[in-house]
This record gives sequence, structure tokens and C-alpha cells, in this order.
Amino acid sequence: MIARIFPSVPQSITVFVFWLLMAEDASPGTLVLAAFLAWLMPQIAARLEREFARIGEARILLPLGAKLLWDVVVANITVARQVLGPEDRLKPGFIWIPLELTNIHGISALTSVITLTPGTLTAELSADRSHLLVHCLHVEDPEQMIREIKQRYEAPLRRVFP
Amino acid sequence: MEFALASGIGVLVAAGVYLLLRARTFDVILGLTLLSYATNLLIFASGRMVVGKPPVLRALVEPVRANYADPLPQALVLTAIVIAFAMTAVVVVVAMRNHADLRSDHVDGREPERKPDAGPEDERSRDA
Amino acid sequence: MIDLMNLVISGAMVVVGCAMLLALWRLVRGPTAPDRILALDTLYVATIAEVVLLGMLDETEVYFEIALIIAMLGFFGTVVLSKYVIRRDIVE
Amino acid sequence: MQHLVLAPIVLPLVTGAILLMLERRHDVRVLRSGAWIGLALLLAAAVALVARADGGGIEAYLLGDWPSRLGIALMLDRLSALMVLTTTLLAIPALLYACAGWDRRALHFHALFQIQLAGLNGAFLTGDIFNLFVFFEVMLIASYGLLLSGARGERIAAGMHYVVFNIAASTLFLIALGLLYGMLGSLNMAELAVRVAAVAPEDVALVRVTLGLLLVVFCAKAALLPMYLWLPETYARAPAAVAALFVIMTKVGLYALLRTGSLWFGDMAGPFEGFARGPLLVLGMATMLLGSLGVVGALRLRIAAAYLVLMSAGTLFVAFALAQPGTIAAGLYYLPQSCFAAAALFLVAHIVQRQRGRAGDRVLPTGLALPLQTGLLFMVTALALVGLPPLSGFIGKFLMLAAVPAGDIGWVYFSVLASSLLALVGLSRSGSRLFWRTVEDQRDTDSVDGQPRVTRMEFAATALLLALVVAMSVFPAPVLRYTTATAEQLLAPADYVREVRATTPQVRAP
Amino acid sequence: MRLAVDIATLFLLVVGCFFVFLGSFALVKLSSFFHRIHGPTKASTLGVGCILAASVLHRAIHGTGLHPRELLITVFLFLTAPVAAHLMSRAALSLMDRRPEAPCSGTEPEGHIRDDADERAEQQARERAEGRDDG
Amino acid sequence: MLLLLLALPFVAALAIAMARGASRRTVAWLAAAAPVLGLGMLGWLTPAVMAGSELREIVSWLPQGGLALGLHLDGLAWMFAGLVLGIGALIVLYAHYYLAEEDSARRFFGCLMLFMGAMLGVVLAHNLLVLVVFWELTSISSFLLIGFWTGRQDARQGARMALTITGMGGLALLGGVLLIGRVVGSYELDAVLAGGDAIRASALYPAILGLVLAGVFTKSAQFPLHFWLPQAMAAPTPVSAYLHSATMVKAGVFLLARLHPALAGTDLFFYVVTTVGAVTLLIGAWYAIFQHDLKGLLAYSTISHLGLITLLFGLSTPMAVVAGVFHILNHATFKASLFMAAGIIDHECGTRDLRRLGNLRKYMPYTAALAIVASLAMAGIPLLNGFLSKEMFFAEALEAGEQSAFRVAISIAALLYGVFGVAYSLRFVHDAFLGRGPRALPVEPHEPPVWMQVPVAILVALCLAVGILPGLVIEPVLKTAVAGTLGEAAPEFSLAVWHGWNLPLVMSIAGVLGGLLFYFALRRLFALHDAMLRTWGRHLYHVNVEKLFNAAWAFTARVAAGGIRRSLFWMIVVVLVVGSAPFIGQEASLLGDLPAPQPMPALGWVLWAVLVASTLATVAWHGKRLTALIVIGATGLMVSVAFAMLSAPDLALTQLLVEMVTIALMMMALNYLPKQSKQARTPFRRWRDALISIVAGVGVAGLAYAMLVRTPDGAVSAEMLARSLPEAYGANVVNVILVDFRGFDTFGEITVFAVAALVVHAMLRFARMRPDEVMPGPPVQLPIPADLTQLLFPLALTVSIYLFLRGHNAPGGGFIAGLAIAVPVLIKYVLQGARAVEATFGFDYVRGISIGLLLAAAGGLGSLLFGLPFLTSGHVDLHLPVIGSLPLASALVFDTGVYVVVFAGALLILSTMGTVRRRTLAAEEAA
Repeated sequence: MIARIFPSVPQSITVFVFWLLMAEDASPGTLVLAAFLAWLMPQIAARLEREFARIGEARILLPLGAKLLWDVVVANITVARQVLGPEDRLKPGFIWIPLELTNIHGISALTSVITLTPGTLTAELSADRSHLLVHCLHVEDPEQMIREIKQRYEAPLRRVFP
Repeated sequence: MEFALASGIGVLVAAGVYLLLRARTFDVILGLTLLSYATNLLIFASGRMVVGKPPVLRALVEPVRANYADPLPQALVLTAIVIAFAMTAVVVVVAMRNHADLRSDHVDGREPERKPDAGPEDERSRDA
Repeated sequence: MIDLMNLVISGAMVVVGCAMLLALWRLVRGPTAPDRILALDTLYVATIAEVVLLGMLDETEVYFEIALIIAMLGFFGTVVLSKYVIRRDIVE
Repeated sequence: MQHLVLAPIVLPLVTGAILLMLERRHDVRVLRSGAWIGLALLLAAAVALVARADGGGIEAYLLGDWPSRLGIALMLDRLSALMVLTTTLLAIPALLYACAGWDRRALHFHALFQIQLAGLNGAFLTGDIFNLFVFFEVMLIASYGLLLSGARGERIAAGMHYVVFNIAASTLFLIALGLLYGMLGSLNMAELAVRVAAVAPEDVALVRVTLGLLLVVFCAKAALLPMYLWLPETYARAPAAVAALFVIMTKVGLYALLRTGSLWFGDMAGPFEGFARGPLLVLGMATMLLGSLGVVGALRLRIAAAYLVLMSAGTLFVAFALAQPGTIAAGLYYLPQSCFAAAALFLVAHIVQRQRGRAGDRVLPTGLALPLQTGLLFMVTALALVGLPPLSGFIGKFLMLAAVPAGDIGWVYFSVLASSLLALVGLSRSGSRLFWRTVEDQRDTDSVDGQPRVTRMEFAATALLLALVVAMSVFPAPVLRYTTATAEQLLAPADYVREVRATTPQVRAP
Repeated sequence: MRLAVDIATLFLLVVGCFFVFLGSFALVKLSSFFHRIHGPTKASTLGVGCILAASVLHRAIHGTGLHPRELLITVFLFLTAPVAAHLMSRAALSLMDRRPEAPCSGTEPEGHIRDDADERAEQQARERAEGRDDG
Repeated sequence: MLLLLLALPFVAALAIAMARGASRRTVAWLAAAAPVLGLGMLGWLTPAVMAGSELREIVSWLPQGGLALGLHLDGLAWMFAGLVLGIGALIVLYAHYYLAEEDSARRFFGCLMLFMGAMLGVVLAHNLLVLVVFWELTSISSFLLIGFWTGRQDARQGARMALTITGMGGLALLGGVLLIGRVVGSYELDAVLAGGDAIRASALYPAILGLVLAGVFTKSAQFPLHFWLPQAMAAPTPVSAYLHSATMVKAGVFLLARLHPALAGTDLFFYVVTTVGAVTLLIGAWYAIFQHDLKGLLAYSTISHLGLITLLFGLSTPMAVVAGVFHILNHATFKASLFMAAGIIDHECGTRDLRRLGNLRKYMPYTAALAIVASLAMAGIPLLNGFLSKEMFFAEALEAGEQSAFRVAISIAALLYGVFGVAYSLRFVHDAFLGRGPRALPVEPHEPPVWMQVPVAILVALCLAVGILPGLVIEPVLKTAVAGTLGEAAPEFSLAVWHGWNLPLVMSIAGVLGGLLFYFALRRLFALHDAMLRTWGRHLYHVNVEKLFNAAWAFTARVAAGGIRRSLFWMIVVVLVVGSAPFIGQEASLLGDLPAPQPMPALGWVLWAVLVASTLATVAWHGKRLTALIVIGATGLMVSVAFAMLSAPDLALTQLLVEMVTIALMMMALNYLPKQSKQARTPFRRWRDALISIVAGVGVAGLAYAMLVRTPDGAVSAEMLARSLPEAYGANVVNVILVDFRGFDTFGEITVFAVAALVVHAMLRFARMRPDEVMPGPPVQLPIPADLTQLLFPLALTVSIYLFLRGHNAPGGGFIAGLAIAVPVLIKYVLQGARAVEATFGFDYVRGISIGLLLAAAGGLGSLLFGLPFLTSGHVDLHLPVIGSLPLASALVFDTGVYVVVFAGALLILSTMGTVRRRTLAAEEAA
């Protein structure tokens, strides 16, 4: 029943918050409208989605986000150095990373995270969704890199998207 | 600033006209697109150039021309943009069909090497 | 302070403008289609920055929607163009 | 009934929208009856409008209850009412003809048809120059639809030409409008008339360019030499019913020319009085001659019909460019009848095309003799178009020639008479080849197998058009009285301006 | 307080511009597509994020109050930028002569990316011409 | 009465046309009824006419234009009407027997009645315009009659030639009549005839004369436009007899007689008409002699006689006019009978070639006798009617003009005419009825049915009666006719066979003798004739007409060739001309006094640079289409940002959205177009185009600059700003303009948008097309971006609703919101595939468009309920318990309509385009 009215609770919450943020107003009218939209939008979306994301351990998200933010800053400094430095010192290359994540939401989250972090960029997901192709701007040791990604990001993500 | 806008419009017009006179449908479409940018800017320019005074009324700012940009040309441009889009959609589809039906993406539906039509001798018998 | 702030904002606009010109250079130079798509994407991002700066300078909020839409469309454009390069048929 | 002015625009639009909805039911009868109800109401409205306009007053209908300088005003005067009625009368046979089968082969036909009518009527009724542009576009885009829906092959190529050319012209229209607003600061045509007259001397040249560009657009839509190249192929390739309706489209450009000319270049226009009349006159005559030459050279009847449209446009250019009360009245008399006759010719051509089978409407000798009724229809049409007596084409041309000012007699007489002669030569040739059995034996080109039969409804549609022509020939006096009054109204733009300015909103502050 | 916020704003602005510029600079400076793409996807995104943050701060002090909705754009950008980069690299991959083979580990050299509009069409034209010769 | 008379033939024509399935006899009776009844009516009116009173009937037609169906019956009209009806009746009788079984009697008699009516109209017309009307009707109906045997090429050609030449004359006549009307101020014959002096004094007189004479000469087959008449002999013989001897060709000289008081009396008239008449007279006669075709001979002799009549009218003395009118009558009688005789010969012998005929008196003695008498009348032998008028002609010729040289020339012409006339009459008589022969006839000649001879006999009897007893038979008629022609200037005269020995009689005798000699010298003269000009008029006509058709075709084809590009080229050229013309001579006014331009912010330069560079790059790369598309995206972006910078946020938003949707659309199209443009190797064209486009660019830039530096004054928008908030309750003035001030524009605009979507749908719904290049493999999966949209899609929808609701007070509004909702849905299409989206989305776009339009219309029409005009906005503040105040403007309904139309339209376009391939594949599988 709840699922019928709110096909995806996270989505409803997102829309609700999103609307309040956009409208910059918390008057009763806005709240009612926001609630209405929070009901309506997932309804529309539900017609187009086969399955909605289910979130496992949501509380991990916060530390993960903080870690990610830091990584992003670091990544940018790294990239700045690499860009400004001489290009021939780089050792670029592609790496296939085997995945343990099976949830597509998790995979996409991982993809984004990899792209946002230093010197790596996901280029392709293999057809069976078991490997990610990652381009690295500078890679000394591929194995090390794979390990680091799996441990640093994939593991927590597997808990979020079981 | 006036010069920049005017010259920008001029460049768009020149490029648009040049592409409009090409023989391929796609080039013509590009030309029309550029021309529509130019016209939009030109109509917009008829309200003169005002930086930083969008015609969205704000409290305490008196609604007179000195405080806001001219809203009317903006409304006209909006209409023009929409109409130009509609026209582009149609012309794009016509170009597709043109190519599909006549196997040529020449604007006239056929390559110019061929004569436009059979000569009058073929069509007319000796009966004057 | 306001003057300094405005000066910095103006300066920032110049810098971001240079970024746009650089992106333009790549856009025109190519050489490959993905390069151009990337350049266009970058141009969009830089434009968002430019618009936001403009909003700061003019102290108005009307540019928010523009920035939002540019962000949305920058992504959309990239999706469509990349899909075209990959498949030719953007809706399959 | 102050809202009556609105009816010719909103009525077909709403009908079109409803028809679009009804398409789901996949029942062509429902669609047709809907279309006919809409058209009947439109006809009633058009007749009522003419009756009202004939009262002599000029009416401004303030949309949104805004004063005309702020909002958009619909204007009802004799000219607009006449044009609306002409459109409606033309639409009836066109729809009748289409209902014989084409409407089932062209997707969205009925909706597009109604919207085309709305666009045409809107262009005739609006008193705002930008709104005129919008309705031009409504009309054009619907015409693209009518031309291209269900189209294949060559028709698409012709459509390409038409579409691209018109988009280019519309672009020019917009450029001119931008400059116009930038220079004069208003969009209301009456308001502009006042402002045009008061242009500062140093701006005159610039405003001349602006208005000149505007006129170029109108001339391009009305197919004035040398911008007529889009017309023959388009009209010759369009589906017959659509081509019949298209005949009014060139007249929209002429209408706009007449309207703006009377308001902006009339006797209150100061530095712009008589602007561009000379070139228009010369080009009009050239168009006329070239059109008639096209009729002579045409290899197909429909091409000939298209060139005849061109020729009548040229005639109207001349009539309007002379700007005498008599010539304008004559032109306005000539306009509807030439529409009806040209439309009839397109329909006849289509009938011929099917009755002659593989030879189509090409002017080839064949071993087929066409039925007498087709021949009669053709003959009456041709007479009306060429301007031979006793039909209305003759009356129109005669009235125009009689009113030509003394200084212009030579060339105008020559061009009108010579073009009529050329058209006569061309049509007599096509007619004798098409309708008479010209070779004794049947050829393989004469097979009529596989051609849809010409139905009674199609004949009726054509006959209806011709009945209109004949009616205009037999009772020209009331029509001419009306058009003469129209011409007088047009030549007194001050009244128009005064009327527009005097109309105040109902509840808002003026 | 105002001063602190202003300084923060200025700092964010400077950093933001720097990164935005850096992203574009990378685009120009680096030699191949897969090198260039690293610049804009990371640096430009962060740069715009900084500028937006600066804008929020600036408004909070000098404008009409706190408008956190501008951060929505940042969020939006951070969500879309990596996916856009992913798509672009896929596009580039699909044009590569020697694509990385099926999943395996280890590095692979980068191949040459064809110019889509140009080379593929030419190649096809060539193929068509040859086909016609055969027929 | 006159109206009834005029209506008779038309009624008959109508009756015949309606009488489907009637027997030939019925049709003939119907056709005969008209002239017979008409003659009866005419007879009834005769006493009045003879008494000199003039009947007149006027039916109002177009009073403002001076066009009234005015009819009158004076002497001249009476005579001609009698001619038309009388001979008409005989012709009907004759034709009934003449027509073959397979000929459609209905068609023939229908056209004949039409012609008869037209001819009656010409003679009865009192209004010159009405005369022109019927004049052209005779041309048209004669076209139908000449071309009666449609299968014969010569018939068709002859018909067309006749129509062309006489139609030309008719148009010229129209011009002339209009000019007369201009001078006199009326088209009524009274006024025109009374205004003769004014006409002759007018500066337009030469033009009037030229135009009217052009009409006269073409109709009456005068040199050099005579050649159509022999060609028209391809008509059935009754037609030739009726039209080309008795009536239609006489219309020309009738008009000459009619307008004689108004036009004649000047040297110009005299010399032109007499010269043309004389030349025609001789040439016609000369050619007549050498014709081998019986009807050809008669045709040329007719030309000659018409020349004679013209000459007589040219001489302009009262007696010459009398002679002219008299000869009209005479010629009609004998020539009609001769034609009918020729028809009988043709009918019974199967040929009309004089070289094969001969000695027919043996086979058809009665016909021979009649024909011989008639031809003697033609030759002007005494005791026959031809003699009388010929005598009169000789007498007038001897006194012609003031200059003796001219008089001598005319007299010699007259004498030669006498000689030639006798010669061709002899040739007719001798070669057909006397001498040896006939040779190689397809059938054995015999007498025709007696009813075919009766008309001939009647006419021949008339010839004799007039010739023997002129005073009794014809004088009253002639006097009446002349009185109608000349009015008070009519001379007193009396007709008699014997005038005593005088010069004309000598000339007659000389003529007869000369003719005999001439005829017997004929064999030698054939060579001379051949050496002379061939029938060059016809030849010239053919060459010219053929040339005209080809030239017209070639010209139009050549002008129209080049298609779109030439169209556009010309338009641009016209624009350049129009744009530059006003500045010629006053270049300074373009810029005027320049105020200082505004300073340029740095951002402006960046935008400018990117805009210009990307535009030029688009041009440079236009051959590589994907590249061009990507690059043009940057141009669009810059235009949007320029809008944003120049205080137009709504524009920036719209431009951006539209830009994006356009690019998507073009990408879809590109899939079905070649990926590269073939570059034509036409450097000239490229340079020319480049030059024009640069001129155009500079021109527009100049105009824009000139406009920008002028300070605006009095724009209406100031008032809009002031009234937007208090009266339209919107802070975003642009949106207020869109939905309120100028809501009607928006109404039109969404209609355009909706129709564009419908057009796309209509064009692609059933189109089968394949892309040039199909990527191998199944549809590609893009799971990661697809997954992202799960998060973004509802947010994007929310953004759209936000933009919509905020529109009235902040940038946004129905249109922008509508596109903003289309974009995320399109992303769904791209990433999940059309099948997935359409299968689940369940939204009929076409119906959506319809609903949207109706909503918008309803929003506008709502105000009508309150008696206010369309689109008048209303505004209420709803106070709800919990929610608080809810401002509702009726413009919101309208804007909702916009929203729905735009959303549905955009998606209809995109989904139709995106799914072409799928539909094609499905259709191919089904097939």
C-alpha cells in the first residue's frame, strides 16, 4: 500500500527537500505543494523505472561523503600538478577493475566516485557488469590502484547498495 | 558595446546567408539556424542594450524604463525563438524525407547535373 | 570592501572568460568528435561560472534559473552527442 | 456581439483542436462532420462580419482589454471582412473536394485545414504588425502540413523549396520588425502610421530601409518578380484541394501590402507618401507578363494554373500600386474572383489528371476525349482567369483599366492586355490538347486503369467555385459597391487611426 | 563576521577561478583525449562549485539573505559531471582503432581515436566505392 | 423584346446542352427554332425600325463601371440581325443534312447557337463594353466550332489560330473602347457617336484608332492578319458558310460602320483604312486565284471582299458607306451560298481539290446551276447583286481622296480587283463544274439531298432578286441600314441596274474581259505565283507560335532552374537593393550624430569572441556535419549568455532549451542524412555567395548599429512596466506581456508549435527510411547514465513545475517549463530506448496537443463570460484555512495550455523522429 502511494521513499524525500530549497519558503502553502509533488513525481517516474534504488545502510553515506569531498579536493590538486607539469612524465593507461558490486546503483555510484577522484576516470562497464574499465592519467602500479579503489570505495558502497 | 553587438549580428547574418546559399539541405538548415540567432539578437537590440536590469520588477525599484530593460522586444524574441524552432523542426524533417524519397540531399531534390526536365521536344508532339 | 569584491568578481569573470576561450580553442581545433564534445561540455561549465559571477556582480537572483538550466542542458547535450557518436541512432 | 470579430480566428482553431482529439476515434465521418460544422459556423460569422463592416464603421476589438498601443487589437473594416469571407468561401469547396478522399490519406488533414483558416483569418483581422507576423507563421506552418502530409517524392522536393524560402522570408520579416520597433517604438499599425509620419528627417533613410524590407517580405509572399520562383512548383505539386486553398496565400501578402500601404504610405504619411509605388508598379507588370509567359510555356496544366495565380498576383500588384480609388476597388473585386477561378482550375486539373490516366495533366495529345462536363468546367475557369468576357475576370480587368490614371495608361494597358492574350494562347492550346481527342488511336499513355474515379463530390466542389465566379459576374454591382467603399475607406487612413485610438478598454484605464 | 565571510568568499572565488581555468587549460595543453578529459571533469566542476559557494556566501552578506538553492547546482554538477565524462570516454572508446580488449587486468596503451565526422565517413565511402567495383 | 431576341439562341443552346439523349432531329429542330422565332420577332419590329424609330432596352449590370446590358435596334443592327438570323436558319437546315452520323449534333448545334447569340449581341449592343463582351464570345464560340473535328490537326490549329488572332483583336478593341470611354465619359453608343469630335481631337485618338482598328482588322481578316481565315476553313462547311462569310468576319466591318461617325473623318483614318483595305483586296484576290482547295479559294475571295468593304468605309464618303453596307449584304448572300455549294461538292465527291474536280455539271446539275449563278454574282456580272455594289465601288474609287496619285492608285486597285474577281470566279466555275474531269474521286458524285440545296437556292434567288430589282427588294433595307449607320448624314440615293454608260461600267467590262484573259493565262501564272511569296502569313504565324511556345518554355524553365538557391539569391539581391537604395546620396544619415557608445564589460568581449569564432568555425566546418553541429552549439550558448548579460533571463532560458532540443533533433536527422556535404566545385558561385553574404552581414550590422546608437523615444513598453504589477499581477514583465498584454501572440505561437509537431508527425508517421549507416550489434545499453536519470528525472520534472509556477514573477513560464519537462523525458528516450518509454509512459502526445490548445483557448474565452474581451485576465486571491492566500490569475489557465502544448509538441516531434527506424523495421517485417 505504502509502495503504491510512495513508490520510492528516498525519491519522495529528495523531491520534498528539493522543492523547499528551490522555493526558499516554508509557508504552509509551499509545504502542501511540496508534499503533493513529493507524491506526484515518483508516481510519474515509477511508470518509467523498472526498479527503484533501495538503500541499505544509509548512515554510512555521511562519512563516505565527507571522505569523498576530501578526495575530490586532493584529486584536483593532483590533477593540477599533473596538468601543469610536463606531460611526458605521465604514465597513462587503461585498467580493468573487477567488480563485486552487483547492484547497478552501486556501480554507478562507484563510477562517479572513481571519476571524481585523482587521476582516474571510468570509461566503460563491461557488458556483464563485472568489470569497469578505468583510465588513469598516471599509474605506477595497477594492482595497487585496483586494491585501493576496491577497499576505499567499493566496500562502503556495497553496504549502502546491498 | 553597441559595436560588438552589431558586428556579432553582422557576422551571424553573413555566415547564415552564405550557408543558406549552399546546395545541401543540412548546410541550409545550419544557415537558417544562424540567421535565426541573428534575428533574435537584432529584435532584442531594438530595446537597446541594458546591462544588469532585467525586466523583473523588484520591490522598491520604481517601474520606469530607466530601471529596467525594455521588456517588449524580449517578449517578441521569445515568440520568434519558438516559431523559429517550429520551422526548423519542419525543415529538418523535410530534409530527411527529401533524402529518403529522392536519394539526394541536394536542396532541389536532385543533383544539378541532370537537366531539369525533358525538353519540349519530348513532351510536345509535332502538333503545334 | 564592496569595491574590492566587485573587482575580484570582475577579475574572476575575466579568468573564467579566458577559460571559455581556451575551451573554444579546443572546440574549433578538435581534432576528434569526443574532443569537441568535451570542449562544449567545458564551455557549458565555464558558462555556469560566468553566469553565477554575473549574478553576484548585479546582485540579482534571476540568473539562478539560467545557471540551473545550463547545468541541466550541458549534461543533456553531452549525453545526446556521445550517444550519437557511439550509436548514430540516439533513440533506439 | 462585440466578440464576433474573434470568431474567424478562434472558431477554426478550436475546431482544429477538437478534430485533433477526434482523430483517435478513427472514424472519418466524425471528423468530416466536425469540420463541416466548424466551417458552417465560420461562414455564418464571416457573412455577419461583412454585413457589419458594410455599416461603414471601423471596429477595434481590444484583446485582453488593453488599450491598442499596449496590447493587440483586432481590426474589423471592410477590407478585412472581405478577405475573411473570401477565405471562407474558398475553403468550402476545398474542403468538399478533400472530403472526396484526400482527407483520409493525409494525416491530420482536418486539423491542419482548420488551423490554416485560423491563420489566414488572423492575418486579415489583426491590427498589430507583430501579430500579423505570428499569423503569417500560423498560416505558413499549416500550409507546410497540408502540402507535405501524405506527400511523397517530388512533392517533398517542392515542399523543401517552399519551406526554406518562406522561412528565409520570415526571417527577413523579423529583421524588419526588429528595426521597426527599434526606430519607432510601437507595433500597432495605426500607431505606427502616426509615428511614421513624424519621423525625424535624419532617420528617414533608415526607416525607409525598414519599411522597404517589410515590403520585400510581403512581395516575396505574394510572389512578385523576381521572388516568385517558389510558387509554380509548390502549387503545381500540392494536393488539389490544398492547392485550391493555397490560392489565397499569395493574396495575404497582397493584403498586407495594401493595408500597410494605405496606413503608412497614404496621404498622411509625410515623407513616406507614395513610398515604393513606382517599383511595385513596374515589377507588378513584369510579373503579370512573366506569369502569362509561364502559362504559354507550361507543360502541365497545373503548372499553367500556378502561373495564372502568379499572373493574377501581378495584376493585383498593379492595381494596388496605382493606388487610385478605382484601381483598388477593381483590384478588390478582381481578388476574390481570381481566387475562386484559380482554385477551380487546380481542381479541374486534378480531375483531368485522373480522367486522362497516364498522360496525367501533361499537355500531350492523346486518344481520349474527356467528358463534356470537365471541358465545360475548364472553359469557364479559363475564361475567368484569362479575363475574357463575360466573366468576372473581364469585369475586374476592365474596371481596373478604366481607372488607370492617365499618365500610366500605355504600359499598364499593354501589360494587362498582352498578358491576357498570352494566357489565352497558352490555355487554348492546353485546352484543345487536353479535352479534345487529338489522335485517332488510343495510345499506351491513355490507359486510365488504376486511377481513382472522379466522384460527384469533386465535380460539385469545382462547380461551386465556378458558381461563385458566375455569381460575381452576373451581380457585380453589389460587390463593386462594397469594394469601392472599401477603397475609399483605405484611402482615408486617418479615420482608421482615429478609430483605433478612440477605442478604449471596457474596465481598464485607457 | 562580515569580514570573515568576505574573505572566505574571496578565497573561494580565487580558488574557483583557478580551477575553472585549469580545467580549460588542461583541455588545451594536453595531447590526447584521455589526458584532456581529466581536466574539465574534475577541475572545472570543483571550480564552479567553489564559485557557487562564493555566491551563496556573498548573497548571504550583501544580498537578500541566505539562498542555499544555488548549492543545488553544485550538487547537480557533481552528480552529472562524472557520468558525462563516462559517456564521453565511451564515445571515444567506440572510435578507437584498438580498444582495450575484454576484461583483464593490467595497463594498456592508448590507441588512436578517429575523428568521427571525417574518417569513418571517408572509410565508408571508400568501401562503397570498392564494393561497386566488385559488383 | 430585344432581350428576348438576344436570349433566344442562348436558351436554345442551353436546351440543347440539357437535352441529353435527344435525337438528332429534335436537336436540329431546337436549333432551328431560335433563328426562326427570332426572324419572326425581327419581322414584327421591322415597321418600327423602317420608320426610323430606335428600340432600346437597358438592363443594369454594373452601373458604377458604366457597364449596362444596353441593347438597341437601329437600322444597321436590324440589317445585321436579319443577316445573322436568316442565314443562321438556312445553315441549321443545311447542317442537319451535312453532319455525319458520328459527329455530335448536340455539340455542333450547341456551339452554333452560342455563336449566333454572341453575334446577335454584337450587333444589338448599345453599350460598347457589351459589344466587346459579345465580340469575345464570338471568338470563343468560333474556336469551338472551327475545332469541331477535334481529331484533325488542321482543325485544331486553325481554331487556335483564329482564337489567337481574333482574341488579340478583341483585347485591343477592349483597350480602344476603354480609351473611348475615357475620352467621352460613357460607353453608350449615343454618347460615343455624339462625341466624335472630342475623340478626334483627343491626344489619345491615334491610340484609340489603332486599337479599334486592330480589333476590326483581325476580325475581318485584313492584311497582314488575314491568314487565320483560310486556316479556319478546316471547320465544317456550315460553319465556314456562316461564320467566315456571312457573319463573324463581318463583325469587324460592322464595327467599322458602327463607329464610323465617331472615328472617321481624319486623314489618319482615311489613309490607314483605305490602304489596308486595298492591299487586302488585292492580296486576297490574288491568292484566291491560285488556291486548289475550293474552300481556300472562297476564303481568300472572302478576304478580298472584306478588304473591299474596309476600303469603302475608309473612303468615308456617304455613298462609299452605302456601298460598303450594301456589299456586306451582297457578299453574305452569294458567299454563303457558294460555301454551301462547296460543302455539297465536298460532301458528295469526297474532295475539294480543284485539280481533281471538273465537269460536275453532269453529276449534279442543280447544284452546278446554283453555284454558277452565285459565282457570277461574286464576279460582279450584271443582273446579279454583286454587280451593283461593285459599280458603286468603282464610282467611289474614282473620286477617292484629295490627292490625285492616291486616287489613281485606288482606281487601279479597283480595276485589278475586277480582273482578279472575275478570274477566281471563273476558276471556281470552270474547274469545278465545267471542263474535263473529275479525276480519281473516292465516290461517284451525285446530287445531294434536296434539303441541302434549298438553302443555297434561297440565297441564289435572293442574289438574283436584288440584282434584277434592286430598287424594290433591297433599297428600303439598305436605306434603313444606312440611316442607322450614318444617322443624319445618310445620303439620298436610289439603286438601279442601269446607270447609263459611264466610267464604272467601262471598268466593269474591262474587268470581265481582263478576268477572262487572266484565267486563260493561268497556267503560266501558277509559276509566277509560286515564285512569289508563299502564304507567308500563316507560315510566319506557325514559326512564331511554335517559337513562342518553345521560347516561353525555355525561358520559364531557365528562370526557374536553379531551384531554391536561385530563389534565395534573388530575394537577397532584392533585399540588398532595397536596403541600399534609400542611402544613395545621403550616406551621412545612416549614422547621424553618434552618442558615445556604452563601455564594454570584459565578459562582453569574451562572448563576442566565442560567438564570432564559433560562427566562423561553423561555416568553415559546414561540410563535416557532426562537427558543425557541435560548434554551432557553442554559438547558441553564447547567444543565450548574451541575452542573460543584457538583462533578458527569460530569453536566455528559452534560447538554451530550444537550442538543445534543436540539436537533438538535428542529430536524429543527421542519422538519415549523409554525414558529409559534397562540396561542389564551383568557385565562382562560392565567391559570389561569399561576397553577397559579406555585404548582407555588413548591411545588417550597419542597420543594427545605426538603430542601437539612436536613443529610443516613446516606446510603449514604459507603460507596460508601469501597469504590469497593478493590473496584470505579475512582476516578470516579459511573462506578463506573453500571457496578458500580447497573449494573442502567444496563442498563435503555440499554435505554430503544435502544428509543427503535427507536421513532423504526419511526415514521418508512415515514412519508411533507413539510415545510411547502421551500427552493428543490438541497441547499446548505457546502464550508468540511465541509472543516474532515476535520480534526476523527478527532480527535473520538479524544476519544470517550479519554472512554470514562478513564471509570472520570475524568469520562467509555460513555454520554458514545457521544454524543461521535455528534456528529461527525451533523456529517458535516449538512455532507455523509445520502446521502453512509450510502452510505459502511456501519454498520447497528439491528444496532449489538442488538450493544450483547448485549455489555452478556454483560458482566453473565460473572460467572455464576464462580457470582457478575449484573454482579459482576472485575478483572485483565494484564502484557504491552512495554506493561506493563494493568488490565482486566469492567465494561469492560459499558461497551462501553453505548458501542455509545448511539452506534448516537443515530445511528439522528438519521439516521432526518434522512432522512425523502429517503425520502418516493423513495417518491413510485416511486409
